[in-house]
Amino acid sequence: MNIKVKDHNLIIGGGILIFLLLITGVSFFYLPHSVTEINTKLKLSPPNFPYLLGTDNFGRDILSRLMKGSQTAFLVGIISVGIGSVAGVFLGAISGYFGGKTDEFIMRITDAMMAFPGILFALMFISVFGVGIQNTMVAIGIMSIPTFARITRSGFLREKELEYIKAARVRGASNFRIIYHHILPNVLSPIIVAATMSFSNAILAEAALSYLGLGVQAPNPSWGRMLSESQMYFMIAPWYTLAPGIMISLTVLALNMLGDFLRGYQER
Amino acid sequence: MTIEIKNLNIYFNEKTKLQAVNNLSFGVKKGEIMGLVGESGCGKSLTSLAIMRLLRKNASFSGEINFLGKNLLNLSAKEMASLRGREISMIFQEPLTALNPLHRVGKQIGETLKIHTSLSKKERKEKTLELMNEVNLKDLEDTYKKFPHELSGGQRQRIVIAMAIACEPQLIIADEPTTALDVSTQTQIIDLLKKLNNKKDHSLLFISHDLDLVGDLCHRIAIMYAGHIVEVIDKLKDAKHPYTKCLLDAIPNPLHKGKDLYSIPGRVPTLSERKNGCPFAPRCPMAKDKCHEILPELLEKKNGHLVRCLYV
Amino acid sequence: MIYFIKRISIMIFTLFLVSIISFSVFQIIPGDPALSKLGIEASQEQIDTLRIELMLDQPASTQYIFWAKNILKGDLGESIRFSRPIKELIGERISVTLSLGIYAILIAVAIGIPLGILNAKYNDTKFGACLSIFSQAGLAIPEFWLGIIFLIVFGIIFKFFSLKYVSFGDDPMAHIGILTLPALALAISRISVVARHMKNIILEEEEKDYVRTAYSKGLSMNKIYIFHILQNALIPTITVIGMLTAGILGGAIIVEQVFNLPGIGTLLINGVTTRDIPLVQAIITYIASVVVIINFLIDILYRIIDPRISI
Amino acid sequence: MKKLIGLLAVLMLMVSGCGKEEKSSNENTLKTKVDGGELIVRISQDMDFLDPHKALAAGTYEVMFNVFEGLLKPTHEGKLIPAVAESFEISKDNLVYTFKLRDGIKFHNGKNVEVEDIIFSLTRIGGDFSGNSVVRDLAKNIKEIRKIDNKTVAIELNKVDGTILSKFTTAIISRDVVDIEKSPIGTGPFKFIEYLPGQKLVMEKFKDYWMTGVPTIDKVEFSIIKDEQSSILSLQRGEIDLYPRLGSTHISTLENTNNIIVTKQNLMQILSLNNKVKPFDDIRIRQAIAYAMNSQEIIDTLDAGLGKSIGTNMSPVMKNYYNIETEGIYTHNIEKAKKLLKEAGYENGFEFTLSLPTNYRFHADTGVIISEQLKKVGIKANLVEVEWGTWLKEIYAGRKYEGTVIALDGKIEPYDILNRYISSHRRNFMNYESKEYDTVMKEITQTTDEKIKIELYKKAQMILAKDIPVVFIMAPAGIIATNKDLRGYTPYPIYVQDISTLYFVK
Repeated sequence: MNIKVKDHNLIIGGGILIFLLLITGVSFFYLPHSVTEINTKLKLSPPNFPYLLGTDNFGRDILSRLMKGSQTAFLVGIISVGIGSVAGVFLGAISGYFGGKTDEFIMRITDAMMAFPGILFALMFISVFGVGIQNTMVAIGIMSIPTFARITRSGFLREKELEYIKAARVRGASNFRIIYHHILPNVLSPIIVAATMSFSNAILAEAALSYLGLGVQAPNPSWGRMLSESQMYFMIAPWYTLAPGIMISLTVLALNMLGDFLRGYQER
Repeated sequence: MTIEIKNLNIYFNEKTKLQAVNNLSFGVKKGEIMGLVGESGCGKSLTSLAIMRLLRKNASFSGEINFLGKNLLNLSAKEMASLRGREISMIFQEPLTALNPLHRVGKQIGETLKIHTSLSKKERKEKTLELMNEVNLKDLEDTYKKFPHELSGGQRQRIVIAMAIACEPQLIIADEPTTALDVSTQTQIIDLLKKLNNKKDHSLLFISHDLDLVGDLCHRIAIMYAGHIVEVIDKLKDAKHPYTKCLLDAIPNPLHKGKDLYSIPGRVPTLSERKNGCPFAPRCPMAKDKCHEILPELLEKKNGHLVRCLYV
Repeated sequence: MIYFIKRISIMIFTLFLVSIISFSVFQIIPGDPALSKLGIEASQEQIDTLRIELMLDQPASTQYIFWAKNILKGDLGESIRFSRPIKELIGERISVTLSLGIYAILIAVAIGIPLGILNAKYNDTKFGACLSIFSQAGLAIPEFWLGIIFLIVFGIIFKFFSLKYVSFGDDPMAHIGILTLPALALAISRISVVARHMKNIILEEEEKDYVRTAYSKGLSMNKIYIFHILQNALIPTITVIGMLTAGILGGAIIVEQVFNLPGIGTLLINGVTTRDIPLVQAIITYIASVVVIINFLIDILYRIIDPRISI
Repeated sequence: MKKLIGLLAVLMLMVSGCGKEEKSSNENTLKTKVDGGELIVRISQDMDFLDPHKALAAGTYEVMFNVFEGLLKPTHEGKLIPAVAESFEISKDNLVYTFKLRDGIKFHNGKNVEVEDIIFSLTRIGGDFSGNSVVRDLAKNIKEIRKIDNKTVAIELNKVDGTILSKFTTAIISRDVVDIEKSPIGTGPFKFIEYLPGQKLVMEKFKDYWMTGVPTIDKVEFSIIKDEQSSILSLQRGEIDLYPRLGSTHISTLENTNNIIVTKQNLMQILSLNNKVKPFDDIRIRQAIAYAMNSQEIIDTLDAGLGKSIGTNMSPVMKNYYNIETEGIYTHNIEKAKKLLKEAGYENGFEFTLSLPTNYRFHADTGVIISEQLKKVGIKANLVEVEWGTWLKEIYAGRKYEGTVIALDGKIEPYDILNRYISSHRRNFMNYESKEYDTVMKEITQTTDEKIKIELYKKAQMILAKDIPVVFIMAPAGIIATNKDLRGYTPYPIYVQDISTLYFVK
């Protein structure tokens, strides 16, 4: 198959993602150094042999914290996309398929939720239910519900009018069966594209929340937390802040490129 | 001859190189209405786009299109642009989408004049109103200001025609101009085209899939099948080529009342399925073995009547 | 006209919903505003008297009705932390957030649209591929990190931009100078969004018939782009800009924190940590209503510009 | 009269000299003093109230110290000198304090200060003026305020209180200022100009300030910057001249662009363990934790080795009152810690939640190090970051916590530093109860004889050191960064920035 230029998204995006998944995979079995062990003498040392990416202000190895952090990043991504997509698609399906009052009601709620900038919503949610990785994931998940609902609803509105649905109804298929069996598969591809996008948004949101001090709890490492903690040492230890920053940007870039490829693929 | 096409070939290079039109040759005389007929996918629209050099990026072509002493296929983009609208113009099938939805129709007609003439704004408006009148549009001042979506299909097609004739071009190409219109508007538009052709001496290349329509309107008709011209005749009734005859039989007419309608067996081969030999052979009722091997020449039977068939 | 009225009623209902959400969220937050205000030293009875003064001991419903009535009257109540009318506080600082937001949107549009056009024009070429990677990269970098890097690179190392906030009134040029860096940090990710939408819209428009008609009239490629394709592409772009507002305001909260700009973002974060409930509710409702109103205006603007749709 | 001067001399002797070691780097003497100039000071919090009698937050007093003055005024040596009052006498039975008004002292609006203003101010803190909820401790103990003549006023107390003197620093304001919140007029070296919440508070030099030759700076802007990162950057860009309470991590970055002044702070960082919660009610557990913790490692990691580990709730800054023997009782010793854990029946350790306030990065990081150190003896400390509003309500007021890390700031009066540990004290969030400690603290208030008070203070500190209701970590170093050309910074043992002694050089 001759990979044409349009497929650069797949090659580069996929490549980076595989590299990151590799790191995460390895991190489950082997970490160069303990993630929490403190040794003050090695505080903020530049990248050298035992500590490939240098050490942070507690003398902990940055590379192993990044690898452990990748677990948190993907965990946050997967669970928040999970929550967002399941709830969002469910709401979108109902409002798209049944229309009328339910559609109006659900759409107004999503409007209201969309009115809050994402960060604001998470801020409120976490101030109420307290900080911690679970709440961060749920907050980011809820933040992505409106986008999924919107995409699913427009997909359902489009598919609902088509003949094959009328045919299914004529054959006496129940509403649930029509939604689940007939319409959903056809609406799936824009949802998958949205899923990759909201996965990358989840990682960005976790970083932003950690910057505001609301994200994942010490001492377990998360990229966002490392980024916000390291910014103070930008002048004396630039490698400390560059490492998490680059990891976040690479992951988000890879996911966005895959999203674009899928979007291109979906239209073809 | 206003325009003469010699062995025009058009290829699509997707995964592999496919030939859509193969060495097409025909000419249109000055003031003549030439019909180009064929089922969809036979390459007739492609030919018109080739003449206007508006083919997609992934299409390539060879051969010659001589028009006003120049081979259009070798012209630079700039030279071609100066010809378009001034010497050759085109009328499209879908009047609904052919006009820019955001500009008023009068202005869109004026735009052609603006490019090719040095008329002042006021003069351009007068000329536009004149053109609109020529194409039988009513309450001109009011329609001038309207947007495309505020006009009916027929009115919109008249606007497109007005645009086409604005600079008195030598050749107008009409690519199925009436297919999207209802029957009554269709006849009005055809009469309009006929009237315009008589009044002015431009030649008209009329592309359609409707044999009846072409029969009344055109002085000469070329029938295309799978990228080749199979027959060129003046009157449909003295058609010789089996494919033309089959097409004529397929037209429902009161004489054959009670008999079931004839339809040609099989279907039009796609670009990749085309083999050598006569393109119509697989579906031709008179097909012999030789038909499958050699591609017949387009030979002249009687003055101007050309046929591409071994056994006619 | 009926569409107009329907849209307004929807908008009002959404705003009502927004106020309910923002009010109820802060009722169940742990932490006591009076204690946060008076700090460690205050005695219990000093705190209790302040709580009564601020009606904090009333049931939530009475507080909401009291608050909603005031909002309709335009009185946003008094901030606990700063013991000053909230309207005044927001009034002083809203200009910072708004000028930051508008500045960011302008940059995003000014760079996003041409980038989108270039992306569309060189879509299948090597250069096009690099362009699209570049524009995607913008989306990938977290705003606050970008802000910090700008702050340090342009603020400290090159000393281009001063960081001392100067209000528009005192010195407009310096005001714009100061907002450039934060606006850039905020705009970079929006540039990619605008560019991507622009590219897709242009690719769509290129296929349309009226473009072929324009070619057949003898127009040159550039003229066709400017007069025909871009105009038709601009209408959907307005909705894209509308979508940006929520994101921009969210981003502004963070960027203001990084650049220490006295906008309502920093005020909000301050309010949340010191449990200044009336202030936070007012700001959240304010931001949400700005987003809802802007989307409403964009929707109306969309209808006015596009002749095909009658209001 | 003789008694008065004797008392003053003794006071001077006892609380003399603290925090004056100014180790400012690269000081060159070529530069000459410049008159006037505009100073920008970075502070991190907003004012709670501008009205001095309502304001309670430490951050407000730090700034408004330059605007308002009381009858007496604290100095950088922790002494009390007369300000609005020229001198004062205490009656033999220690019940009547007579103050003589300094003649010629003016308010910022140019009006002379009169005895009626003093009476107005001292009655105002009794809480009887309109709608104010704040009743000060001093007011509770005032029986009567009498005007003797146009120059003197006498204040009679209900009962003797050796520690009351420091309360006379309460601000004296003019009786005919309608709204003190809008126009805070006092007698201090600087006059209030404007306050933009979240942005800045501006004040300018008060020309006819009673103390001659002071202040030199013309205009002061307290710039409120919450985010540490951007304030450091503004400092490097020279847009901030004075940056108190700098994090030790930034010393190396700022060394060449600014002067760094390192002093001892009157601040005690503690690991507070809730004495009412199992297993912290058992003293052996608290002792084990004290042995397991290595405060020197925390000081080296987080305070660049400049802080000083302490054994009790008193900073060495309070020279004369500080009990030196309390140092080194619980030095870092893993075996002792394990032995104590075994004795207390927690052979293989236990788990507890260590709540850390999010807005103090210093304490949160300390918590991280402590949890690592405790792992070595099998104690698992689960870190939970708590937002400041919640910390105040749930932990500080509600006492619903197991362990937390916080710092307690010192006061002029040693009694105010140690009274927190009295069983009945409203802010004893450690839930520490010791009859012996309560009686010692009670005796202190009975006497005004300094020698006895010092002995009692030292005894109280020793009880705390032995009982260790909380594990005392360190007295963090006070690090201040200033503009290269700023001189005359005088660190105070209390949470105050005295601008009057500052001047620029060129």
